[in-house]
Amino acid sequence: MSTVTYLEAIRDGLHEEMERDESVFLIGEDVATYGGAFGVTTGLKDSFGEERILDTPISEVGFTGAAIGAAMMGMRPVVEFQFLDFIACAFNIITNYAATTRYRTGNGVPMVMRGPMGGGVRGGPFHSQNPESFFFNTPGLKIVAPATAYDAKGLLKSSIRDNDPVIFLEHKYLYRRMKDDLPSGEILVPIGEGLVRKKGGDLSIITFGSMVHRSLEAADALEKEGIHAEVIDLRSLLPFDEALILESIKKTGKALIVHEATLTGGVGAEFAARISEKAFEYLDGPVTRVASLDTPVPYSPPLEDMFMPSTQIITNAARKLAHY
Amino acid sequence: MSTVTYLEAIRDGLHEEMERDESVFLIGEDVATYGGAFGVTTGLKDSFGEERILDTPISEVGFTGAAIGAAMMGMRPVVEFQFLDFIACAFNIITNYAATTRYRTGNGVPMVMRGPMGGGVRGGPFHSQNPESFFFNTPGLKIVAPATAYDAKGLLKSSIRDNDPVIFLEHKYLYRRMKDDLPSGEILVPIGEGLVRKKGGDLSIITFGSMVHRSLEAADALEKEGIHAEVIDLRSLLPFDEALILESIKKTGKALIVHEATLTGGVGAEFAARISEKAFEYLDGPVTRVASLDTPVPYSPPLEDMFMPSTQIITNAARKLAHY
Amino acid sequence: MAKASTSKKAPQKRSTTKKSQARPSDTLTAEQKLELFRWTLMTRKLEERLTNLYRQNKVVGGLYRSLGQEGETVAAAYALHKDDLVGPLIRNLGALLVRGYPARDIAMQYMARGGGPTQGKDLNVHFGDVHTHGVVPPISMLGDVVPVMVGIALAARMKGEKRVALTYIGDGGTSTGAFYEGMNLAAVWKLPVIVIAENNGYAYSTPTNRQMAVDSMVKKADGLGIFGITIDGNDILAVYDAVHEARERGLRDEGPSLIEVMTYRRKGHAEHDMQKYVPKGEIESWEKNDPIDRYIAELVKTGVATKEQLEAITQEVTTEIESEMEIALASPPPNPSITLESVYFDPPLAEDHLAPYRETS
Amino acid sequence: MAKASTSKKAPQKRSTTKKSQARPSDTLTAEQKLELFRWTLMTRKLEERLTNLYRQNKVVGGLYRSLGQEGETVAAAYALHKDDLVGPLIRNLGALLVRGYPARDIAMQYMARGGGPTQGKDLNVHFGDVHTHGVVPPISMLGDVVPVMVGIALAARMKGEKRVALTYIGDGGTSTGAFYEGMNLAAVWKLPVIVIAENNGYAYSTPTNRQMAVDSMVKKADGLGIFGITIDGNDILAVYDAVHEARERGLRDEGPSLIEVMTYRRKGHAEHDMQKYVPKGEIESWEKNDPIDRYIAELVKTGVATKEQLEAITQEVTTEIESEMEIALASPPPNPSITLESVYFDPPLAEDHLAPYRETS
Ligand SMILES: Cc1ncc(C[n+]2csc(CCOP(=O)(O)OP(=O)(O)O)c2C)c(N)n1
Ligand SMILES: Cc1ncc(C[n+]2csc(CCOP(=O)(O)OP(=O)(O)O)c2C)c(N)n1
Ligand SMILES: [Mg+2]
Ligand SMILES: [Mg+2]
Repeated sequence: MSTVTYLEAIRDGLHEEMERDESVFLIGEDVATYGGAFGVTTGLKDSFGEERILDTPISEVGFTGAAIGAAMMGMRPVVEFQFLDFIACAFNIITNYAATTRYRTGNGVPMVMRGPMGGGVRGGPFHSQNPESFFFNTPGLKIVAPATAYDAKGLLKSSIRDNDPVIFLEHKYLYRRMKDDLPSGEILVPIGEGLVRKKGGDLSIITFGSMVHRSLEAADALEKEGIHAEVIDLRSLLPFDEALILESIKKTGKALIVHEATLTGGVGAEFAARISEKAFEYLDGPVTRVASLDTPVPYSPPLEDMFMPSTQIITNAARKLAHY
Repeated sequence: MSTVTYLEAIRDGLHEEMERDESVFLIGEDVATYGGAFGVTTGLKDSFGEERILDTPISEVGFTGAAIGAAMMGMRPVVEFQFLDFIACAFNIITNYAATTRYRTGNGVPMVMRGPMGGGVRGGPFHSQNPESFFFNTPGLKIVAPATAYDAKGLLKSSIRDNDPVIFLEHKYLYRRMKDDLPSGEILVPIGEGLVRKKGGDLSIITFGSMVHRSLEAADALEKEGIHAEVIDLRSLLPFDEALILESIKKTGKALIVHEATLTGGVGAEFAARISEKAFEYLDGPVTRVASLDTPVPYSPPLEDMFMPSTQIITNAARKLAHY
Repeated sequence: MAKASTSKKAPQKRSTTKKSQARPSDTLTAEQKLELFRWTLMTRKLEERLTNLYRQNKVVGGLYRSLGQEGETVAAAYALHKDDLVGPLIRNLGALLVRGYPARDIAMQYMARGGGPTQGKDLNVHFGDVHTHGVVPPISMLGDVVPVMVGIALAARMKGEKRVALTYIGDGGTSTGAFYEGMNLAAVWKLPVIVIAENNGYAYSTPTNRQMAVDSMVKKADGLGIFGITIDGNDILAVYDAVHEARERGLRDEGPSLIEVMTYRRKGHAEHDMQKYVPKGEIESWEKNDPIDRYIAELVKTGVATKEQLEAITQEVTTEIESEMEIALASPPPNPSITLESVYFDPPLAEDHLAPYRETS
Repeated sequence: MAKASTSKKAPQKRSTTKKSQARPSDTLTAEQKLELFRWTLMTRKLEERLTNLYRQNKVVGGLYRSLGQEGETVAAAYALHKDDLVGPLIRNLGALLVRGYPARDIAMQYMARGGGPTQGKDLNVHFGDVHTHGVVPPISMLGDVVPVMVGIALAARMKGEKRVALTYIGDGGTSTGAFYEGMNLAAVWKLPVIVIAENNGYAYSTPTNRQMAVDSMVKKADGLGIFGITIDGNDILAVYDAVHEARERGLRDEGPSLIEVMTYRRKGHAEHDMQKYVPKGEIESWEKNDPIDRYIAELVKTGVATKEQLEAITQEVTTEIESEMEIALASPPPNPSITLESVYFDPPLAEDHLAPYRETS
């Protein structure tokens, strides 16, 4: 057992997989000598050399494309975007090349695309985004979003071993704020499996990433009022654990979906749509969503605080739904 | 009155707006001399010269960026993507530059991004996409999707006059298949307003673009069985006409959402989510979606036909919902 | 803005080796030189046959010809070794033949048949298998194959394998950021990537001088800090030589090469393109510079083969294509049941979502 | 892959004009030369003051310094005319001062105050108004400002206005496809776009020779078919001259210019960067090549001003910054109510979606 942060868990996961499998390598801006903008890859160059930890020119299409080519040849590249906002620059080659190649040719492109995402750190419009929805309508891609150090490590290792392209969303707000006691043995969290973080019978809060923690806070607050919320951490978004969601809704009859990305077109809409189609008979209240406001991510603290779902807002929405 | 195709309606709209407003210009690959891959811009170079109809090198980031810069200066550029699949190459500069500039600085970027999209023409994975969902979670953008020649012209003219960036989705399957008798006066279709294409009380089919026509066919078929479907053509996706949708659902109690993009993460999820939150009390059946299968767009006719929602499948889904 | 003009002269340079030095192609056996002839000819004949099928509405979608450019495509692919990798684009059908794909595969792709390499999921030359044929399957978005080839070369280096990665790109494609970012990576990492930059006068309707402000794509190589050369793309052995040398440079860790081949797209962008934008006489002038005619003359002049022998090969090729087309035409369309297959290695995600509505009414 | 080494010598070239010819900067009045001094100094002093505020936790987020590069930024902006447009990036704070934004604006941006030009919606130098100040607001994604400046120049040409568009880009930024696509457009269309390519040794931790395979960015200009020149970026008047000439070329419809300025980023990428990757002695050697020190020496030597006069200006600047900071510090944070404003020209789309849950519990 050792206590590690979310950030260290990712680094450890990378380290273990690179040791286990020679075909794993890391590619991105300032990942080798500098160890990455947030220090996720600190020390990896010392362990694995510049041959497997590659600093690149500033060229998101270039190095993502190179990862695709290497993956075709049987390597298992891990691509770091310095901030995940910059994955937007590689949107075309990811959705059109990486995502379609198995379907078209039978040969897949196993690769992981990872980097720091999310708000709450006063990063402004271009260093705070939640890009999951951009890729959510592209079959062939997988998307995971760990909320804890344990899942960060376990999902990263599974992503590296997965045979298809996986977008691995690291929430930078959690990098140093989340810690877990990790067992020394192998940790593997299967892609596609969610988890009930807190049991409850009055309503289901369906969430992932940073919002897991605010949702749990909200659930704790409501507990004191006698409202028992079940909190589901999806962990994977594509594919997501529809069965777990439906099972919970069938029990509670009420669904509150919470995410940090903006509301309109956020992935929460898909969860809501599935619930209202597949658990219609069980619903005792409107499927409710709490998400950031439909604006770019503002920078200044009072604005960003207004923009993002607070624990208070989640609590209020959950209470309202519970009393419905 | 004159009968024009969907494609001609777009050309006429461009022509009228360029005549009306000197700041409107067109930029894209092979739009001048060749008149565009589908001939949408045929003849415009003769009318307005190479100064206002600009052939570009193959550089989607370059010419989209140039349009953004020109728009900042008070011009009203219309960007053509040869196929709208290639808008993916400009994803970053559209979502990060065009979409955020008004919010950040107060000065907007009025521009239209248009091109042929959609399947059914055996275009394969890279010439058939429905890209609306890629941009649907980006506040600051607008998205419209005309289904008829009338709306193509009216929405294009409104898009050019709009003060913010608009993605204008032309369905290439409709280019020559759809015709309308257009009045000679000015046609302007407001962005954000949907339309009831067919009235009915048993269920609401909410759709847009190419699927409007299949949905109407389905509704006609059901009529003979005594099932009266109301067909709503949203026309605009961002913003979309939530009020019209809710009004219809309050009447019919049942919602069937139909679109051509693939299911998971498609924009239909958002409509479903809004309905299940805001019309919950009125629902008499599960909110149902019919959309393409979660795969890249396959090329061969039997595969593409399997992939896309057919009139038959829409009919079946609507019938099932009506009988719920 | 500058006026269009595409009447560029094809330069006479053939390789980096001096006149006096031996050229790599000098060591080709007569058999090999005839093989080169055979593939080039087969490219042309196959495309002609496809045009025929297109007119019969048997081709699904568009048809893209390489008429006048067959030589550079084939010669470049031929100069590679078995272990090397090649990423052909739409106008490089010939490279697929050189790499061992039978004509039927290409025809079945074009006709959207179930027996084709992608089973009808993707179209025309959009296929390839790095493991079985050393061929990288392209996508339509121009430029993207370049960084992918860089990754291929990178993977080979990481595994300690001596392999080069070659791709083709049009004059138009070299305007893309993907081309630039990919080439820059290859340049900085000195990877054995070879790019055949096909200066064929046009990108769709856009002439080369509206595509770039340089008068030679060698300048693009200079701008990247890599080796660049312009050669006569309709001189088959010159292309062979240039690629052979680029390959050796690559394997000596001297980095990528950009080989500009001066050639001409004698047909429109696709079969539907009427080429109205082409100045009068331009096509005709390039017909006189046909790569196959020139190669035939060269083979005869250098005594590699007689006209009769070449005629015999032509007959063989025609016969082979006919029997290939028969096989292709006999292939049925794909079974719709494969539509949901192979999106992932794992089972499909949403297998069931239209199933409830599939029962007939 | 090549080893890192950044000990490049700054070349001595100053402009395209021959030694014997008059240099554009020769015509600057003493007043103008002192104005140049003033802006350069103010850039340094303001950034020092911001560092101070950063240490006091008053700056929200990161702080990016241009220490050692202030001269090139200011001189380039100063060489423009009032009607021209400039697109500064993060290390070009000085350009904003030249363009008339008071120091308080930058400070309020850095401190996320409501009185700043973006009212706290965006950060640091991410602001600008083409209409009031001729400043193009950048975004973080490197390279993207380049095609946007191309569109600015294009719009000016369409309107028949004689205006040039200048932006800056780092050595790292020139690796992006956006840079390449934008410059290629400008090249083909011969638009008056000027790019100051700042070769400051690093992109974050990555040295220039791991960023590109060319030893001079002039080669990138050659690769695009545009004018390129390398100059000493710490020679303020040399930068002025080069931009002045580029501007004239642009207005003569001779197309874009790429001006590589050799300089050095003496601080880390941002304040938190400890520069462990920098070889010993490198920073110190560049301290001796400080643009302000050199300019002071030049002003004194050429009799434009005495040391005392320059000292007086320095005092003035310091005083001005102090009063500016007072104003900035007095600005309150923005009112949360503006969060939903100005997403569109039309009213916000989903004004109400969290409203029902905002009532306190
Ligand atoms: C990124 C991108 N933009 C646009 C297109 C549409 N398109 C297909 S081929 C073509 C012209 C290509 O010209 P060139 O690269 O010179 O190749 P050639 O056709 O001459 O062989 C264009 C514009 C595309 N495939 N990809
Ligand atoms: C497209 C993109 N990728 C990555 C980044 C992250 N990033 C910000 S600054 C920087 C280094 C920039 O180096 P350079 O262009 O040389 O400018 P300098 O910092 O030296 O002024 C990087 C990698 C970014 N802003 N944009
Ligand atoms: Mg071409
Ligand atoms: Mg730099």
